[in-house]
Amino acid sequence: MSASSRRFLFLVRHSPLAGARFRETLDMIFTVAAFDQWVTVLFLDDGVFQLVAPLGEHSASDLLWGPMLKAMDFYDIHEILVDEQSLRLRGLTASDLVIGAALVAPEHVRTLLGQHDRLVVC
Amino acid sequence: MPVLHLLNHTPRGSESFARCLESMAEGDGLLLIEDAVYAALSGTPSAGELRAVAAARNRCFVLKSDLESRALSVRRLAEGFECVDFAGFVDLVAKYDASISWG
Amino acid sequence: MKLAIQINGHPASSMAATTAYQFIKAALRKDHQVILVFFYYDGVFSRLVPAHTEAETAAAVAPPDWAALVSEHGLDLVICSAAAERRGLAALSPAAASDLMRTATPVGTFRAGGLGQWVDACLRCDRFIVFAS
Amino acid sequence: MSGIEFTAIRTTEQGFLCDYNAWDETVAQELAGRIPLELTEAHWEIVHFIRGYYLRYRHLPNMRMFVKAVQKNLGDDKGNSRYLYRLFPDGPLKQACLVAGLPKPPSCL
Repeated sequence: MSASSRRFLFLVRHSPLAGARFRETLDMIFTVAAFDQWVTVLFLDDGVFQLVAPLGEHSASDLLWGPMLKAMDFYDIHEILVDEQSLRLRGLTASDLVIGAALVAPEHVRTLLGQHDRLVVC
Repeated sequence: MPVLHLLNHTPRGSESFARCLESMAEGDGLLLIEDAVYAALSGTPSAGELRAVAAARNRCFVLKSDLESRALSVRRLAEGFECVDFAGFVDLVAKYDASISWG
Repeated sequence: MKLAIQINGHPASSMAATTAYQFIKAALRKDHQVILVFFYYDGVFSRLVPAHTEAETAAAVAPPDWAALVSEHGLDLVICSAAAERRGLAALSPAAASDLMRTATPVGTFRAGGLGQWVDACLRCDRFIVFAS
Repeated sequence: MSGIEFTAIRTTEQGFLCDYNAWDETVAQELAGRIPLELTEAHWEIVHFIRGYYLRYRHLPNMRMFVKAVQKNLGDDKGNSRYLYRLFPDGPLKQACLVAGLPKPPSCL
């Protein structure tokens, strides 16, 4: 086991269909969680599109990322935040989201950065 | 915990620049590398925005070799920016508690 | 100071690897320790970019010479094998090393690894720094 | 099992089932036999777990996540690499996915 524990903040800023990027970002997040580290995931800018609920079973969106996001809960990642302003600028509201996420104000991002020691923009 | 923010793209065509400025807390530092050095040129709107951030007691740094490799002399930097070399870059990483690369 | 480095950019379309390389050299000159250089996302292509032509090497920004860093400083350069495979790059096992790979970087410069090593380095280092695409 | 049934199972060069839907326990036995690996109750538990995980989350874990996932669902006794390597000596994640009819996890060489 590693000596110390760290607080990881993942800032997800890319839209979901940017190639393998989303899958690889989730793999980073899940692996850190599997090491029993503190993990906060913040969706902002185009990253908020990743949380849009799929159209329904058997739709392309459902198969692509909806189920993988649900694995967040499986790995005990409960600090899931969404930048409210990013949502608003994209015509989205909390009811569009596939998983429960807390809305945060842009000023809060500043505070979050200061509270974590491993900052990963994905 | 003061954070060192890294930008590596020009302020145009990406949300990273605005997002970075908005996310800077008092005491944080900003280092412009690669194409982000264009943001610090004297007379540009971006340099003005950056100076406004610097006024809130942040520090703004520019990687000197990335300026020079773009045929820009240090004299073209807007006021309020400090040049660092790679050794200075390493020192900044050590000085701040964490770094964030906005991309 | 112990450093962990992550490189995300494709070496042909991003400066990530070049900047990281200069940063690492400066850190080593200051007697800092680089415990891991992890290539992720398109950064995994770093192992495929062929030796630079003389004209390019003479340019203002020197391209990374990873093999030299490994031989002089024993750096640990880890390519994420899952990310490499998603980009159609064959497994890094010596048996699978293609001719393409051999002309690009000497075998043994990079080793195949995964996110487990990345997290481990993030936990052990004093500073973690990403070179974005 | 007859030879005709064997050839009906389409696999990749590395022995992974081409279509994860074309799986049942008989197919699993056949895939395991080709490794070769004799399946015990303990193997089935892991195989069914990883298949259920994949069908639910459409995600293939890496080894670290796999160990954690087994630990969460089946307990500390089983969620450790020593136990898993005893069952699947040539790489637990790779072999469990293979027998479970899943694609090859990208992190496996």
